Amino acid sequence: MTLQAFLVVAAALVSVGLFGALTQQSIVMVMMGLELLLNGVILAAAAFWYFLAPAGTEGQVLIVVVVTAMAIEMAAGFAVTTAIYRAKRIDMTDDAAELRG
Amino acid sequence: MDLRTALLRAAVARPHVLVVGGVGTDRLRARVEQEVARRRWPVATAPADTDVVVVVGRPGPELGAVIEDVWVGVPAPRARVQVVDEHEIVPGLDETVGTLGDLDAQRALAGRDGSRPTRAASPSVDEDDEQHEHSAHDDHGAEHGTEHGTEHHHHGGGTELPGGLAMADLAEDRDGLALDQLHVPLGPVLPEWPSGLVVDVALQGDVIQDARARFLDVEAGEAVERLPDAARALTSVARVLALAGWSGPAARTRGLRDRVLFGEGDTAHVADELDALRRRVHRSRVLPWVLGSRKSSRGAVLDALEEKFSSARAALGGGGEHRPTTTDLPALDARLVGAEFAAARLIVAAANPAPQPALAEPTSTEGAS
Amino acid sequence: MITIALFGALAVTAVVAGALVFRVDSMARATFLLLLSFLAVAGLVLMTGLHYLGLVIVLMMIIEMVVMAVFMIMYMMNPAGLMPMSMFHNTRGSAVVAATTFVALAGGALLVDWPVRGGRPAPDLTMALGESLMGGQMLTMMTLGVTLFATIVGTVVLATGRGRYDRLGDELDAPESDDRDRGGVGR
Amino acid sequence: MSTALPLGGAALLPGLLLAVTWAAVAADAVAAGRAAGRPVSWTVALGLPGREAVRLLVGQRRRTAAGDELLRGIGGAALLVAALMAAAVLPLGLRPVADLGPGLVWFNAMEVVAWAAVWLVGWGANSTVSLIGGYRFVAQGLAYELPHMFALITAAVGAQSLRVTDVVAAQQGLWFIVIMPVAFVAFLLSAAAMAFWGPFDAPVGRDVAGGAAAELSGVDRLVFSTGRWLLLVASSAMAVPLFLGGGHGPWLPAWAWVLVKTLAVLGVLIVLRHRVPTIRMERWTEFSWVVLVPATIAQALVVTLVVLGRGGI
Repeated sequence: MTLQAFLVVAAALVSVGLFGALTQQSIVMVMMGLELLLNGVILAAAAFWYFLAPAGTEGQVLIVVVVTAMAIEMAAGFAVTTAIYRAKRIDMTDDAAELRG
Repeated sequence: MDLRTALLRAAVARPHVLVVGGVGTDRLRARVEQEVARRRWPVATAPADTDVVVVVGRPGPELGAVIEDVWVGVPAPRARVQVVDEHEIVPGLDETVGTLGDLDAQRALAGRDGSRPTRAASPSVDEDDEQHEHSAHDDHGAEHGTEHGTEHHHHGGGTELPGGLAMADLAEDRDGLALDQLHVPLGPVLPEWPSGLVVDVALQGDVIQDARARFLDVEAGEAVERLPDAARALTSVARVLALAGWSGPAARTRGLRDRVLFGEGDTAHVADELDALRRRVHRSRVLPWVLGSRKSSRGAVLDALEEKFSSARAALGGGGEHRPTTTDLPALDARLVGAEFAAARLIVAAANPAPQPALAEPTSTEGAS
Repeated sequence: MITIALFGALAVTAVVAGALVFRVDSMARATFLLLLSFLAVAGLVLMTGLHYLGLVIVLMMIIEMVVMAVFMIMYMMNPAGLMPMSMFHNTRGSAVVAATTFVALAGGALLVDWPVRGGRPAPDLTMALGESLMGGQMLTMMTLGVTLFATIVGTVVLATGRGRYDRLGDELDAPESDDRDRGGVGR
Repeated sequence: MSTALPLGGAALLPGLLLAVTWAAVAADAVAAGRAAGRPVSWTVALGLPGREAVRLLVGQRRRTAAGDELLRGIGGAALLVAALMAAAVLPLGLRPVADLGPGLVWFNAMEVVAWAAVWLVGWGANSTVSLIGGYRFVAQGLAYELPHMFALITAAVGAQSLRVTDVVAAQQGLWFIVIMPVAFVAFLLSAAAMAFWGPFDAPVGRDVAGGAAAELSGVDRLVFSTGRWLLLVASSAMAVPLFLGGGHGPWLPAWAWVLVKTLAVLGVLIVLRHRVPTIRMERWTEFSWVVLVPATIAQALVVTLVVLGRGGI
């Protein structure tokens, strides 16, 4: 177990999540990609805490923040999806193109 | 006796029983249920939970098809018996124990793999979907249908899946979201369900969006034997209580029903017990909470329960003017639309629809099919 | 040795399950593969000694993914995965972006000369986290709390089609709400 | 630091849980017979769990058309495994199999597995009624989880520790049920709800023909219902270390007190089931959010003030 090993795994999770978030058409699937991305961030935070600064609590606090962010992201995402779907019966990102402004 | 046989015998000594009967078999069915309860055999909740299928009476072609369908879904070891007369009940049930414990007979009976051709515990009877096309859905399909070269969102109306299953349609739900809608028949093989009734429903989640009730194997206006009023009312009460998850009082009600129906025990005693049961239902605080408050307009099921108690009491006393209303199937349909699944089950049990009584003048409100 | 094997197994599970999320046809399977990826990461977090946080991740992610499954199936075209499907767009560009990101991040992780480990973990990590959140990091905690509350209110407003004025009338004085199924307490 | 049982305890735990489960199934059969007015004798009832288990073991396994067998299998197994793992932090006597630091969080995390498990079983069968059952459990979970968490938190606050043995140790003088009755009631209700038991059995209700379990037969059904029973036993056994003083008590050894108290809690839940009709989701959800959540928060606040007043932390 080394910091490098943890970080490579975290990097893999972030890239897979990014790939998913960029390619998926469905809003719900995009959110899954984002969740996976944040999953990598959690792992990296735990690794940084453990291997670099175990005396402090910043790494732990960061994990708490990220986990909360995931919950918020999901709740907000589904609320927006529901609102768009109610208004337009759309759940695909390409269809919601006017949101580009 | 080798070990496998011994194990099998031990396993099937207390089989779970599924009683299936068509319209007009209620009296015989009550006898079967009474005998099953006397043996302390549990009543199965679904075909998958069943060991013994008891067919009551002579099912017509439609119900016969359903029973075959159910039978495919019953896991081995299993047995099936048909009862057309009260005297056949005891030997029939005894015989099933023998069949269940007979290794060779079970090998012969076992289906190839036990897979079922249809979905749902309530077997599909026939699929007639022509009514259920949704214009909203069609518009949607025209707008977005093929933009991405993928089958966009919601499945063309008649899309068939591998396995011959019908896919869900799209329709507005009660919160204004367009969501999947399933067309499934409810009944006739469901716990606490009126004999021979089928309600074809469109389900969205567990909310019923469209309902069409009909009786299997009944011609319009055909006369059908039905239970005496008191027994009929008590059957309905027992079903409502059982569906409300109050199995103890439900079983007691059923016991009372049997005594009323078969004239066991003296009437005064039965009436006392009925009053005690009624008081108990009255005293419960949770039941009105579950079924809907007494004052509220949504307390229809509770009111129906109250009315059934009254009519049973009146019929017992002998002097009741309580002419039970014949259930109007279209009215039942209307009440089911918009109801959540649990509520719908209670509504059906409280309405307890049956075809016209044999003595009534024939009208044509029967079976929509 | 066992530690390394465990690490390897969890790491591979996390990444492979994460990648499979976008390859399977069934929404239910996709959601629960994502959950598997989270659980593997939770296992890795547990390996670093953060027992409380690891378990909190398990707890939260199971709840979150079950709720997610409900929404997935509500909104997706192919919930049960009974028909093969493909729902990608812009695959090539995304692959390039993702690969570049991976190379940059992993390369950075391997090339950077990380500082040496400073200090030792507190004897009771949970207590340390709690004291930090209720002490020095109080502002973080309060911000999170307010944000969560705002999210609850905001999401309900966004998602619901009927507000209380629809249910209880303009003066909110209807004796009975206009709901088909009433709740267990109010009108 | 380590107050865990030796490894033998881990082997003992499933056996102990199954024995208690056996007794509970028998007691339930007796109670059901009494409620229905058709008494079942204890001798018959004690044979019932074995009989049913054998019946399901020899029974054929069925598949439904186009079901997701993999997910269904995972769901059933997860329920069983989660119940056993949740029980690992239960002190048998005064020492649990695994004395984890955040033991309460562990227990809660394992219980939440039931959400996924029941939903998966309901989904995997590809049947309308069983899917309705699965969704009902999710709705129920969303309703019971927060009061449940607050009840756990209240006990943890009272003991100033998430470790279950610390919670037991803190009750040497006074049982927590005395200073946190609301939390105890909330815990008991949520314990019943998470095992979809008693008035909360809508996910496997009769109206949906057995709900999530409607399409299960043979071994599948055995695994599912054993998992459900173990979950019920584990969560009612957890009420003992959290609120009822764990192994503390006069005359009897600690393990005997734990057993007696666990059986008493189970008895209460069994009686509750046969006295009260099933509470429907829409009723319970609103009650839970509008009444139970504020009540348990207030309870946690009161306990916190008491702890602070005594000079804790």
